[in-house]
Amino acid sequence: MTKNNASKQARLNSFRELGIVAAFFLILAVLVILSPNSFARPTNLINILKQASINGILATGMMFVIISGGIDLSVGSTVALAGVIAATYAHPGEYPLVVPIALSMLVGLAAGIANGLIVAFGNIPPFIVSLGSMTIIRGLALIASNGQPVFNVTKAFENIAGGFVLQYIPHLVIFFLSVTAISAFVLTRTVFGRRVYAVGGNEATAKVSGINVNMIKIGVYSISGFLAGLAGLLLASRIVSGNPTAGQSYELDAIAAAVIGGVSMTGGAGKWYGTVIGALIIAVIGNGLDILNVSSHFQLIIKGTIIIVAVLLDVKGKGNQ
Amino acid sequence: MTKNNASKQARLNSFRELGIVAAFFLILAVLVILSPNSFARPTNLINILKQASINGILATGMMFVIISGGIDLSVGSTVALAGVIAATYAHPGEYPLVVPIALSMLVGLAAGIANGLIVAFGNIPPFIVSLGSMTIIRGLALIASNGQPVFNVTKAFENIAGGFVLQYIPHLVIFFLSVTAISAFVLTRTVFGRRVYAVGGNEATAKVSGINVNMIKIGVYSISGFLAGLAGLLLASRIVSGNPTAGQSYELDAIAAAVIGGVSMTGGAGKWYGTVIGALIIAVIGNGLDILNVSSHFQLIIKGTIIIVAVLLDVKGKGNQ
Amino acid sequence: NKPYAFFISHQTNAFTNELTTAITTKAAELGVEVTVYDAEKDPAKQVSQIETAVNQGIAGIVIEPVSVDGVVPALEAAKAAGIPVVVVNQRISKAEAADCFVGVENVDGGKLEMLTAAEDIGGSGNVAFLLGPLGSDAQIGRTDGYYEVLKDYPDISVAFEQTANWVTEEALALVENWLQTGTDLKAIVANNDGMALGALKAVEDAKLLDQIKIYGLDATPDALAAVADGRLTATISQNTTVQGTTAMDTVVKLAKGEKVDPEILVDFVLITKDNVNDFLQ
Amino acid sequence: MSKTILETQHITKSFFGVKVLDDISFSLASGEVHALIGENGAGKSTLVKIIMGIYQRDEGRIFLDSEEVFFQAPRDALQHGISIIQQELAPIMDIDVAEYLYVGRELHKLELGPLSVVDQRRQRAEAKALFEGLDIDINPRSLMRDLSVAQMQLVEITKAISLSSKIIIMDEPTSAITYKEVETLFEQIRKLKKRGVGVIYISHKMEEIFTIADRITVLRDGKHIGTDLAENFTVDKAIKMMVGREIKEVYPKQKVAIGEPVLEVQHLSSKHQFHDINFCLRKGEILGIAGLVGAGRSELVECIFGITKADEGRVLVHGQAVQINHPKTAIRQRVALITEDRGHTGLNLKTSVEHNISLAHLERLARFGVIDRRTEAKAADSHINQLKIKALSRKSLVRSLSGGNQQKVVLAKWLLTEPDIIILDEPTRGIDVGSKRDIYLLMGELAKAGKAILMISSEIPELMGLSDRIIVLAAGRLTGELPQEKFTQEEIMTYASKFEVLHDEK
Ligand SMILES: Nc1ncnc2c1ncn2[C@@H]1O[C@H](COP(=O)(O)OP(=O)(O)OP(=O)(O)O)[C@@H](O)[C@H]1O
Ligand SMILES: Nc1ncnc2c1ncn2[C@@H]1O[C@H](COP(=O)(O)OP(=O)(O)OP(=O)(O)O)[C@@H](O)[C@H]1O
Ligand SMILES: O[C@@H]1[C@@H](O)[C@H](O)OC[C@H]1O
Ligand SMILES: [Mg+2]
Ligand SMILES: [Mg+2]
Repeated sequence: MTKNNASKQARLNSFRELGIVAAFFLILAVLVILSPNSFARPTNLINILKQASINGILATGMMFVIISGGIDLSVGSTVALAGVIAATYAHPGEYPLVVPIALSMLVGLAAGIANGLIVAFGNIPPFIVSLGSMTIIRGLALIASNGQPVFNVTKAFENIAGGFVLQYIPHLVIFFLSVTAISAFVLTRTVFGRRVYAVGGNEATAKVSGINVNMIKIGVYSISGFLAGLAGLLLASRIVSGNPTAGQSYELDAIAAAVIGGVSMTGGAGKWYGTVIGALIIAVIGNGLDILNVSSHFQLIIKGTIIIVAVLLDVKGKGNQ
Repeated sequence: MTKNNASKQARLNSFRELGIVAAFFLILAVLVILSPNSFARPTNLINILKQASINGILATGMMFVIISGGIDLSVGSTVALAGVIAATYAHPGEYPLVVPIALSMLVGLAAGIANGLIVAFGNIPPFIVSLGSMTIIRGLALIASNGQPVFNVTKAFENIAGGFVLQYIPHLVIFFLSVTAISAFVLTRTVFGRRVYAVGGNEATAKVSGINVNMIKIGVYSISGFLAGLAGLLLASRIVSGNPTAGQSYELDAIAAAVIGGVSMTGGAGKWYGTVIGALIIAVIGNGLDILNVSSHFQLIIKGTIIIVAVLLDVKGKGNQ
Repeated sequence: NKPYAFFISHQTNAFTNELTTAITTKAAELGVEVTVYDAEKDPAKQVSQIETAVNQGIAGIVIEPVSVDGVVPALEAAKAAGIPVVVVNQRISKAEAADCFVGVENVDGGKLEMLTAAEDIGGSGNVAFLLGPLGSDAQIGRTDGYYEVLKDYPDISVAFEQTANWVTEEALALVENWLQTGTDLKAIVANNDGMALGALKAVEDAKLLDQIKIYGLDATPDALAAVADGRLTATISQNTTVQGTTAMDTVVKLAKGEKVDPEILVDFVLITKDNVNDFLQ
Repeated sequence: MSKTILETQHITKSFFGVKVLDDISFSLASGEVHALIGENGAGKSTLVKIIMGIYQRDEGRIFLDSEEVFFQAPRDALQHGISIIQQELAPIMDIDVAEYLYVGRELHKLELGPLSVVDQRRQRAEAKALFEGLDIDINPRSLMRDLSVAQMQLVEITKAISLSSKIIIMDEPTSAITYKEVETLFEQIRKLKKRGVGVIYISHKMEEIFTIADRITVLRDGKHIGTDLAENFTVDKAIKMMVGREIKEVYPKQKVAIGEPVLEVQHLSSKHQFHDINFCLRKGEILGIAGLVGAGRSELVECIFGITKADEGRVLVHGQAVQINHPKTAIRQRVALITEDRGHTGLNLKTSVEHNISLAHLERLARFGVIDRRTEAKAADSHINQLKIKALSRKSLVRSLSGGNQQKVVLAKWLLTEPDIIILDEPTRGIDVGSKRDIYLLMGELAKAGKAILMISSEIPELMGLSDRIIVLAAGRLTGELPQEKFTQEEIMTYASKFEVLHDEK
């Protein structure tokens, strides 16, 4: 009520979300101690950011969908389809660079709109819609590429993800940061963003409050699809080819990043920076364990444990308020 | 409300669930027309039942979990781990048959109990818990098998899934039917089953009504884990080896079967026979498309479409009431 | 005294395990250290791992690539940094990005497998193909090999051809379904042993083993056992251990500044009941 | 005096460092109805939730039959013979009524622990008998989801009564039901008393308190203000203790000039819900809608607001026929609807007070789709102050507010949209006397400012005290219209019970 109280409450609220940030720094600290010379190098830190980028971009789209109360399992397949399409139009001497760029994002957007329309007007559980479209889109990627990687792309195309800004900062990181910044703005500042929370929080209330719930749903799946298209473009550029089997189970990583970061699977709650932290945690664990030369089978055990423990710390942190 | 209205409502309720059954028969009819000589043979119908069995068993466990408001992503990995353990103890001349059988189910049960304990007492979203345990259990399966299939098992072991009753009915089908019958009974008739619905419907209210919500949660994950252990045993027997990479993405099929059959992802609602129909639909589509020799890329497109359309028919059927 | 890095596409089957073991054993023998990076079948992940390793500073790279072109820029960068690169088993799309390729010619493996099958069934009848994940180098090469052989056998027709993604249980269900159509199959030719064993189970269950011959590739221990029992007609070894030891050996030579051939090919070996005993351990 | 069965001593409880219960001692005797009263947010629900084991106390002790108890979960309280009707209705939607009644204490055929077989037939039969005994018309086989709010509350009452507890806590049990059912409830409470059951009764309805309570305890701001026998209280005294000041004249009706029609409803029908409804609402007018539970009042206003579609008929706003098929159209026409079920259609419980208040008004708080957060904050704060919403701040989660304060948030949300036509469905559900008066005053102000108000209420005195005119619905039909001079309770009840059974129009 008073200004004082408001800022106190605000501090309380944001402190609550800090659990996972603390968990993140804990993980960092452990890795720095275990591998001071390798892990903590500036170049390796940039490397981690780069490795977090594609998942981070997908997770951002996923965050919108999950906050609205949905789920999008189709992003991994969309990454593959968009990548295949991008590479197909990126052969040297054929089309200007803008063509593969535009097409891949349009393909993603189209997939997203289709998901959104079916979820909104078909009234089908999003899990089923996107499970179906995940399968369909994977089929399309295989058909579009005739089941084989599409390679022989231009240097300029390779440079989309592979280039650097100011010599040190990879384009991928710039893309990640830009997507994050724009998404954070849309989610926290705009009418649309606010309505995404409202729809996920209580759909009936949202409708009675004059919100066109269907439009919001179509909106979030479009964002997710669009960003999956972008991620597909970036992945194709990064692996200098369009691979129809790429992006498998990327949806799980994207969901994991969002949920580790505190986005509620039942919708209505979640913060953009939580999702960023979630994506970073996943990348850091992968990078750290590789550097420590942990055998890949043990890596699985450690990764799974860290994910659970990180969220446990987060939950317990909140509970102690 | 008058009496008349009430019984009308009851009839409506059970009619509502018929949509997906109708969709199922529609799919059957189409396949019979397209491939009268192969698809509709009795031996093929038994074949379909057989192919639906392992997913059907997993889907039954998943159904308990989803109705309770949770999700279990770890079943695919548990299938692998249980299978590896079973095969390891099924080499000729080493242990009696009961050892691999008991061990695989115990392993599954242990995984389930662990999931349940963490979900219940850690208060962590089930998606995260089971994503973590999915990764951990896969790691354990790889370590236990040293990353390779475990082969050289006894005939008796092979016979667990591979044998027949009355010459024609595969053991697998008997397992599927028994699991279904027992689960249907537990879910619809027993105190435990009814409380699973209550917990998924409204956890807080279930708690205020005196239900030990944690016990119910541990119960459903235990069932899911136990059945995943059984499924792992059956799969190992079926492929005559324990494979650490087996069961990948089985969790998605199991969830799909349950949700296609009308189990609500938000918990609290779902029928056992819906799940059976869901598992059958998935098996029928796979079988039909293989028989029609549809190219695998197109199979993906058709499968995805059928899943969405089947559920769409179901939803629209309900909507028209 | 920097370590070497070995990048492998995954570590979840007998083939990749054998390759890894060969490399680590050879490294120990040579008295060098090697770090193993498992990409879990994700091409982007492998690229990240190469970047991470190069960033850490390494003496040399042996890589079994997930994707034949995806790793090229990363390898070029490594080479530019003066790190020797040996590609093992699967070719990359730009040979110059590596100093040496050690491996097999997948087309030849497919040819050998198909030729054996074609001869066994007397040059006519229906066959079915079980393919690896579409688009993988091994799937493409081996399948191309099948079709090259079929050019000489006009009376053999391909009744079914489908991917089972290297997965035994997928192959099993697929073949069960094919058999329901009553098609008179003479042979099932699989891109690898894992799938061949699934096919074997389906055929045995249908009591058709006396009519249908089954072929695999990789010479995994369970496949060898099945060949010895006379159930699997043949498998093909790609001399995995030789590939691994050669690759490790080569990269160390390169690091010492020695010259090596840009391509070292290892032969496939056909394994049937007749010679299986030489391979059983 | 009969023996004390429950006693709490020095109970203290804080949320986020704010003390909401401060040293509360309270007792209940067998056969006693002990009323707990106080303003919204006084701590009534928190106290009973602690007794029930839903919340854990920070300090203090609880004794049951002179023995100290420590309830970790409601299960423990239930086992000790305590049951509760919770203020916020939160039923389990996808099970049937009979199952809901017996959830957690299922009737078995076969004793096998958790695998005991539930005797569903007996549960249904028992449920039917229970409803018949209470003269409640609900089918045990209906899904909970298909019940109206009022019916759900009746089910909750039935459930609590059927538990054969020694202590029953009723936290605003009558907020959604009408006279007839309240009477039935009181009859039951009297029967329970004879059996020695103790009842803790929480309500904001003073008539109810003075009808049923033996003793009254007043809380204010988490503090114990006083406890005494009901006969030593008067309404004025109770209110003064609750609010800390005098409140006179319960229904402050203002004289307002009534203008031209702003909302006209013509031949509006919706299958099975309401039939051929005609009425007209004018500028400056407060029009009341009376009816019994299930009369179809809520359905009617939801249809006018575009939440559901009408089968026939039309709606005119300012003399123009408008097609309202989504609430957003209604909002654009400057219509507001405060729905009766705040949990399901009023609030987004997952977010803050501020974001709830601005939800229906975002477009006008934004430029180019970007929300002006300063204006938003100001608007939220001013409504929090105007309606005296008791919250730590506008950033508090609405979930953490007391029931009555949540209801005020819904009101604030709709007032912010600056509507010309305000439809209120049970607007004072769960609101304390002081705030009720504030709301009544506010309604008067709004009417004076030329707004038109349509109000559904199950509290007939409230309806009579505020309305310029009352229309009455019975079984989905408009059965009567009364001008202010003809308002009597009897008249309204007569029209409300004038059932011409709504035939299925095919
Ligand atoms: N879970 C919670 N978290 C934070 N604050 C809470 C919580 N529950 C209650 N409060 C606060 O405790 C105070 C007392 O609330 P309580 O619900 O007990 O009031 P009440 O007397 O029942 O009011 P009403 O008449 O409106 O129902 C309020 O200020 C409320 O905001
Ligand atoms: N979700 C629903 N599904 C089916 N019927 C319903 C539903 N909700 C309400 N009804 C029925 O519609 C009719 C009117 O409902 P309701 O009780 O809300 O009327 P009301 O006049 O608004 O009364 P109240 O004072 O309880 O708000 C009743 O017969 C009720 O059973
Ligand atoms: O079995 C396969 C092997 O034959 C191939 O060479 O690489 C991938 C493996 O999974
Ligand atoms: Mg209260
Ligand atoms: Mg109503």
